[in-house]
Amino acid sequence: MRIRLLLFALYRDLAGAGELELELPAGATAATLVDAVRRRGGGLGRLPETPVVAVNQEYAPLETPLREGDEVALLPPVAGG
Amino acid sequence: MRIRLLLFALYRDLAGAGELELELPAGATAATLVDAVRRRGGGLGRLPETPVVAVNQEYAPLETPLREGDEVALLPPVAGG
Amino acid sequence: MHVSLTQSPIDPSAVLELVGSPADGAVLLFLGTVREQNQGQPVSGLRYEAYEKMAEDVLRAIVEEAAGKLGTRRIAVVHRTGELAIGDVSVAIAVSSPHRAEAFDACRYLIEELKVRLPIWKHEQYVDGEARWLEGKAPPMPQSAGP
Amino acid sequence: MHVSLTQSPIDPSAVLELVGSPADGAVLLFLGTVREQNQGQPVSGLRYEAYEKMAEDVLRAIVEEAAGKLGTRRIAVVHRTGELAIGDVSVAIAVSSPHRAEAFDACRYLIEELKVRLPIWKHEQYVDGEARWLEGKAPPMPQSAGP
Repeated sequence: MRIRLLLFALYRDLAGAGELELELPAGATAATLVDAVRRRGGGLGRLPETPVVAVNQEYAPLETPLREGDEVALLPPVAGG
Repeated sequence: MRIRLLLFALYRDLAGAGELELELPAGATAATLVDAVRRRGGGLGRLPETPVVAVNQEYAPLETPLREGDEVALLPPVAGG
Repeated sequence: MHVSLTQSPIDPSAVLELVGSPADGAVLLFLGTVREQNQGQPVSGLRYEAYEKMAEDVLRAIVEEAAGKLGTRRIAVVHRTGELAIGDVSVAIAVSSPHRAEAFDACRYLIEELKVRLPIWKHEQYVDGEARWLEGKAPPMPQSAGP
Repeated sequence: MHVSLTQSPIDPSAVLELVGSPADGAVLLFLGTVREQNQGQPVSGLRYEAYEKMAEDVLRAIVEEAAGKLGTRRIAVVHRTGELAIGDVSVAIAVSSPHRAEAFDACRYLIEELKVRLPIWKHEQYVDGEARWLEGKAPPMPQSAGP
């Protein structure tokens, strides 16, 4: 299935891109996605093993199953206010 | 000794005046003044026995000795803000 | 540091401008406003009467105490006196500080202390024609120095 | 109730005007502002980046929670994004309520929650030419629903 991945702030700098399209196997979870992204290596190899994840603009546990067309974001620790 | 007495809000309404000149004996305290004022009767007879007192613009206990020319104020419970 | 009593309407922006500094990360503004009812009774307006000379001294003392908590002297307090209408600002308190925890603590301290210590009285007029002095709070009295 | 992100400078008066009611006796405005230094290092400016679509949803959820504490929905939160200069307002939070205790509690809740949950990141530029993403806070994660 096809997933839209968004990367912000420090993670975007590591990736060199704010948005990636990923192809993941059926049954993939957010954890599968994080593993796949870290295995790409380069800056993305420096992503933490358990980054904060949002699926379709909501914080979601790493066990969350993904579906075709989901928007997944990897979020560094936040610093608004 | 001569004392300037100020009355505010409800107490001024009771007195029918916001300011009185009082002649008190030497050695008088704020308590002496309150007694003297209550004995005048009329609305002032309805003053509480231990009103809040300020002497020269500072909250002061009833035992405070008074001096010639002091400004004494009788203050109803306050309600600013 | 600024304290004043005023008979004119209070402009919140003007009070905000009395505080703030490039060293500060947090600004807090509290406004007390005249409510349209009090304990269910519709209010038409009110009047604040102050013992002005003393009120400014007391306010200055409270602000000094709050400055200790705040860690800065960037505090402004303006209290209205005279006739007010519904919605009018009766008191404005602005503080600014490097950090927000101190700003919240100092602002809260200022309004709570001011309400029990400031020699100001509130005369409420009601829609039904009644009017009365609000039941206030007895200020904490200083202890006698003793013999 | 109003929530927004904006690239334009925040006008505190405009945010104040989004709340307030003749039913209310207390209005509280919190402003976060850009400090001239961070942990001793002189700052020249900063940039906020947001996951905008998500940030507005999260903000709306936090405001709904705060409305429960406040007892009114008279809450406005505006967060700035993009490039900011020293002294600029980064976030403005206004609440109004019949009574002040609730206003303080709700305002404090809003800023504390927003700081740990809002998907916004701060990139600080320093006078010495350095620049970096601020160490942020990990948002509290929802529990997995389980099998």
